[in-house]
Amino acid sequence: MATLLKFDNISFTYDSERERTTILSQHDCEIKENEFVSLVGLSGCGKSTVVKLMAGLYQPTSGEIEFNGGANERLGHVSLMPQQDMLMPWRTITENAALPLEIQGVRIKEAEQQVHEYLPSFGLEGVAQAFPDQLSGGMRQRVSFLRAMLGGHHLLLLDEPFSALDAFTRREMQLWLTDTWQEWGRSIFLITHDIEEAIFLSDRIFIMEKGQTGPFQEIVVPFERPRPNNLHLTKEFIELRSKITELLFKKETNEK
Amino acid sequence: MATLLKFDNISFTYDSERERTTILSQHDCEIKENEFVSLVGLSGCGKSTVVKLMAGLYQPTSGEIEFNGGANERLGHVSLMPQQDMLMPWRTITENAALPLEIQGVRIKEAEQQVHEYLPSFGLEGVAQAFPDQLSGGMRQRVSFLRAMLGGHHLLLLDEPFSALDAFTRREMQLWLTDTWQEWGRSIFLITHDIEEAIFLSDRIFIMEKGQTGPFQEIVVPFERPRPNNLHLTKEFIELRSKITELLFKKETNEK
Amino acid sequence: ACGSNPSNGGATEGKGNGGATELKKVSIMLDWYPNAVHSILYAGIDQGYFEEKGLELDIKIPADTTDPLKMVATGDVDFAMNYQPQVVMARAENIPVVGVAPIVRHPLNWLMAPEDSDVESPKDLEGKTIGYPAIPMNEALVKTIIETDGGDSSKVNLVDVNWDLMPAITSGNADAISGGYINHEQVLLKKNGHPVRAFNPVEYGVPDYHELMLVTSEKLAEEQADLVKDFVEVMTKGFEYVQANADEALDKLLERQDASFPLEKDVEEESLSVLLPLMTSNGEAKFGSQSVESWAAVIDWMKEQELIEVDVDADACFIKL
Amino acid sequence: MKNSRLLLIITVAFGLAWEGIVRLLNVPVFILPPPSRIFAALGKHWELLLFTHLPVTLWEVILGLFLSIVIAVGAAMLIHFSEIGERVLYPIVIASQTIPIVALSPILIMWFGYSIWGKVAVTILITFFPIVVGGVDGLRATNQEWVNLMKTMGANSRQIFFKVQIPQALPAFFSGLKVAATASVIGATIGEWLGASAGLGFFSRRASHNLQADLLFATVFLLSIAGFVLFYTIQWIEKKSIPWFYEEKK
Amino acid sequence: MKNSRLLLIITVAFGLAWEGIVRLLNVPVFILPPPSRIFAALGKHWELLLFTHLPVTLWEVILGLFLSIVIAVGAAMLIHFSEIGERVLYPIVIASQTIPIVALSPILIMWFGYSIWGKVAVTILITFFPIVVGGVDGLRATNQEWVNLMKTMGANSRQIFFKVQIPQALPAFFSGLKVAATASVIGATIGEWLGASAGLGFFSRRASHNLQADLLFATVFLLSIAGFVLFYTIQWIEKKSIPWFYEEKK
Ligand SMILES: Nc1ncnc2c1ncn2[C@@H]1O[C@H](COP(=O)(O)OP(=O)(O)OP(=O)(O)O)[C@@H](O)[C@H]1O
Ligand SMILES: Nc1ncnc2c1ncn2[C@@H]1O[C@H](COP(=O)(O)OP(=O)(O)OP(=O)(O)O)[C@@H](O)[C@H]1O
Ligand SMILES: [Mg+2]
Ligand SMILES: [Mg+2]
Repeated sequence: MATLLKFDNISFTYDSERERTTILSQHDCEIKENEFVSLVGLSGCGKSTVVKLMAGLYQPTSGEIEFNGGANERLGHVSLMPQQDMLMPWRTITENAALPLEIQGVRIKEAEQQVHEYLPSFGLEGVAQAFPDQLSGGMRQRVSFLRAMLGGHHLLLLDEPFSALDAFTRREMQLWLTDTWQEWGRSIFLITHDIEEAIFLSDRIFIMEKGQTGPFQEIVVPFERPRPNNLHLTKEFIELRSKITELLFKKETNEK
Repeated sequence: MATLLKFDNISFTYDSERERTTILSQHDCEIKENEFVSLVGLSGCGKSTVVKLMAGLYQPTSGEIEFNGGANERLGHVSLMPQQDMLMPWRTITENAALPLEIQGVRIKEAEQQVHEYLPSFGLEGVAQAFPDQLSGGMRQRVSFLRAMLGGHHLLLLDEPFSALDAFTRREMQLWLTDTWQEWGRSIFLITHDIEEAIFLSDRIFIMEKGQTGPFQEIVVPFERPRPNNLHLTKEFIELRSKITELLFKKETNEK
Repeated sequence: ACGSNPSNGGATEGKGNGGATELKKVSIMLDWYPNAVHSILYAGIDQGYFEEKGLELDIKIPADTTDPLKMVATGDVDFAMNYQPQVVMARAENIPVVGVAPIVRHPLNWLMAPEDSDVESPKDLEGKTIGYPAIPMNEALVKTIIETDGGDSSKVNLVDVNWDLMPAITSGNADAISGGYINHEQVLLKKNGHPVRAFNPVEYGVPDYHELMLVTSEKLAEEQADLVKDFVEVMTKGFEYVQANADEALDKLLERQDASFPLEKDVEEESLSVLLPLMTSNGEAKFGSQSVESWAAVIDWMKEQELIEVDVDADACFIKL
Repeated sequence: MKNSRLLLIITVAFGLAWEGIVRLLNVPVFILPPPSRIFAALGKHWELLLFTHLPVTLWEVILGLFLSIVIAVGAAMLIHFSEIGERVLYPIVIASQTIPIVALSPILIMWFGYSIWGKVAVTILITFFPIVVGGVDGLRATNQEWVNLMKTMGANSRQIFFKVQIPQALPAFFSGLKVAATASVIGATIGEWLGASAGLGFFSRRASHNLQADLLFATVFLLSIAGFVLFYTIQWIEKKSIPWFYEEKK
Repeated sequence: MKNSRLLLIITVAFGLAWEGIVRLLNVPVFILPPPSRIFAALGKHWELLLFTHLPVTLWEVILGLFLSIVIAVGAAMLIHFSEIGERVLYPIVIASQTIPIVALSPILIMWFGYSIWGKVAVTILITFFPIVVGGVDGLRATNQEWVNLMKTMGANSRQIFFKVQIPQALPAFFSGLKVAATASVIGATIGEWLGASAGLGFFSRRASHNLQADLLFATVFLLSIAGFVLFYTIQWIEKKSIPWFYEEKK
């Protein structure tokens, strides 16, 4: 598969008055076309920063980011679902979700039509005309997720899309995402703190550490697709989960 | 143990222009002193609404809430950690966390001193003087958690306190919470979508359904404390988890 | 500069009963809103004197009393009504205006003090407060009057009260006012139960200046001498009409004004009766005539009072008709 | 319902207190007339005031306020979006607010003559500054996170402006607009001093000069009514346009 | 650094353009004097202007603005927190903005005489409204979720006010304050017309009556400088007090 996005010797440092926080140095990674990659790492290690770099919102302190074979413009070509839901309080749920379509020039009526088709799968049919502050935390997150999905770009960056969902709803959303991903043929880069979710969904898993130097530690997920519902009960799955957990935790322990 | 909080035949309905959403009807429940109770339920079923009722922010449409043996005033006597972190952008991390102490009249210097003592356990020592928008999602959540803990009231309401945390950090916070709870002797009411977390931490688990009528389905957790770290590998644990998962999922399936 | 601006309607006056001949528009900016003194202009319109000369008068109101001279100098209006010393002041500032004809030949701006106060004579104002509208001319008036009366003007406290001459004296915040007119403020104060004693500046060393005169620009005076002449003639006829038919002329003015602002008849009547005798000089000089001596006296006095710093040529200040 | 009754009661009480105090303290009528005198004057001249002068002033107010909004919004955008706007236009705008109208009157007359435009110009001069400040501060309030989100969606500046910046700028804009609307009344009034032959400003100035305080206050009464209507109209529009800002959470 | 140079360059360019246009179009000096004349006048009378009149006006401005803030903040709180305040006080406040100062001046003179308080009163009258509107709208902007959080912590209204409402009201308050600060200069100027014997307002009227447009504009120049300094001082304080509102996210 061809490379869709490539970090080439990237460094990134936050430079606030308070202090300098280095998130990445001399870092390489790549996402291929049609690939599903997850990123796990401890809270505060810099995962959200990585997706913002990927989305084109931040510029690396040094290094090159290649996208889509040299077409380096990423703003407008990569969909981002941010960690905070970022719904606009002056727009109804439908209007919030329809935003990327509106921006692409789809006529409002048609855009809202499209949104309405998806609302039932997201458990949001009753609240199409509600405003964000009338929704529960998990519902808001699903609206934000739908909005990102409707962006319709080749690369989809999801920053903890299901963190506010219960196991049941989360499962439904995961299945919907897998189906849609296979159907639409996009690349997905998912940040999650749920290792099972990462294994269940991804082709590859990146493990990030605080002050990441050099490339991510990488795990290739060996399970065939479609993956059965009871995959997490298999020995291979449990072993893989332990391995990743260990990698994550050991890093932390080593650091200390 | 004596009863700390009691819902007596409570109903609650949101009455917006758009529509009426009934969250509770003819509902009873109680939390005892020194007890750790968890509430699980599908996204959007009304968990956050329940804690807002408990906190005294909403008034039930009908029914009585008794608190602390008849002293029904709950505002100011119950600590709430809301689902959204609700940090104030004009306050530093220290100032945000010190807010409940400030309100109780503790002198600012002393309050900040107290906060600084806790920051290391929360992995926040480096950002004491940072502002909330310079923090990662999980760090913000931990600040919010610390703020609620410092409220120091007999009942602590935690609305998905660890949803943005990775497994490792989450584990650390859970352990810290258990220790603190046993040391301080408060009652804790925890909303979570992580069933393992609920089992690991709670004395009892409430299962809520959408449009809850009558009392919650209730599970008493049979494990002794202190609970070992590898509890989740025991057969009893796995069985209990399956049972709760089933209860949660079957409800959903029945409804459909 | 081109003649008059297109008017905003209301102020354009003309009999216009089917006159086929094109009337030439001519504009004038009054010193203030229409009142008794302007009845001579309205008489000119109502009696058709302007029309006889082929003129149509466009009357404009100033935003500030200094605007008329500026606007006439720029050519935005043809004529203005203003004060003789102000013309001198303007010329000292190189504003090319000239006096055409006096309308009120003597000062109206008298020093006033409440009748029931102990100010019997201007020198009694020593150590007291005088309100005035921040016009340096008034400072000079006060100074001359008090010093001529044997007082020490440096012991007088002058306060700029701009809009509020009358409240200054009725509220007791000022012991006297300078800048009030005997045909307006004095009349109104009396009517409202605060009669004042007024001191004529001419009796206290101030030259007998023309309070109100017709002014135009040097340019217009030079290029349209006929128009100027015609205008003065019409005004003279208007004056004569008003002199002979004071009641009627006043009624006409009030009637006109009723459409926009109801003037009080008794006030304007009294005002006119104060004005009329001052518009001629005891018969010795006819309406509208002026002399170089008058200008020279005013200029000398102003120079002495440091109202102007440069020499002003008295001969150039006015036009001889 | 209850509120409007309360308002009525208090207005009446206020009027009675005024009447009483003025009469008791013997405040001269030509300084502060009692309400009874004001209403008598209003009764006597209502036709003139309502049908001749009020429409003139109202028209100046409406035209002035409308143009003021257009100009102010343009200026606010220039100031917010361009360095030059902020460095050059803003100081000029500020300076314009420190010039007494008297100093400008000859210039305005030269430019606009005695047409309505001179009065409109003064109204604009007096009202546009609060809108500019409201607009600039409103635009400044933009939450950068939303702008970033819009950018990832490929939004151009126009879309970001209309879909994110405008909604967030509206509260501050409306604050400025309410101040401007109220000031527009006095703006037109002052504008009429430039030389008018009708309008409430013209009328009030003459009444004041002629010491007819009852007529003066009758005019002020009408001006106040106009000010109320404008203010509360804008506030109503505000509540309708930014409900999310007003909505009280339960 | 670069910016202030730009500003300087543009100011000079602006001055030159003005000078050029006035000279080219032969605009009469007594209508709009060119900068060279204005500065000449300033140079000639600077001692009088700077040491006699400027301090008088500045003192009125500062006193007026200070009291205005105090009164306006009080009024905004009353209006926001009490029904009566909103229903009764707000209309009165609005009405006060529609009254031409001419109508009030006799009353002010009656109360304050020719002391500084009359001028301060006019300054307050002209400046307090934008602050009130900014304050009221700012308080209205309170996010109820934070208030709720504070309540669960047992905060009393005073604590909620100071720790949540004030910080959120500050942006709107400062917008109003910036408008007020700029207006305060003209407020004091107008105030001096009530009765003064010193001050830039007094001086500007004299210059105007003496047909000395250059001196008049020299005064206006000083007034503008005062206006700038006030505006940018407030803006600076604003940036210092609400950095979270201005902080550009990276
Ligand atoms: N705007 C900013 N300015 C300065 N430092 C920042 C900023 N944003 C993030 N940081 C710092 O960068 C680090 C990584 O933040 P980031 O949000 O990328 O973490 P994360 O991996 O997404 O964490 P989480 O899982 O908790 O969301 C943190 O230490 C944080 O304090
Ligand atoms: N302010 C409100 N006005 C109207 N309806 C509301 C309001 N807040 C919540 N609701 C509705 O009440 C229901 C329950 O909301 P709540 O936030 O209590 O759910 P929750 O169980 O906390 O969900 P989650 O796990 O997603 O946070 C939802 O259907 C939501 O749409
Ligand atoms: Mg993150
Ligand atoms: Mg919730």
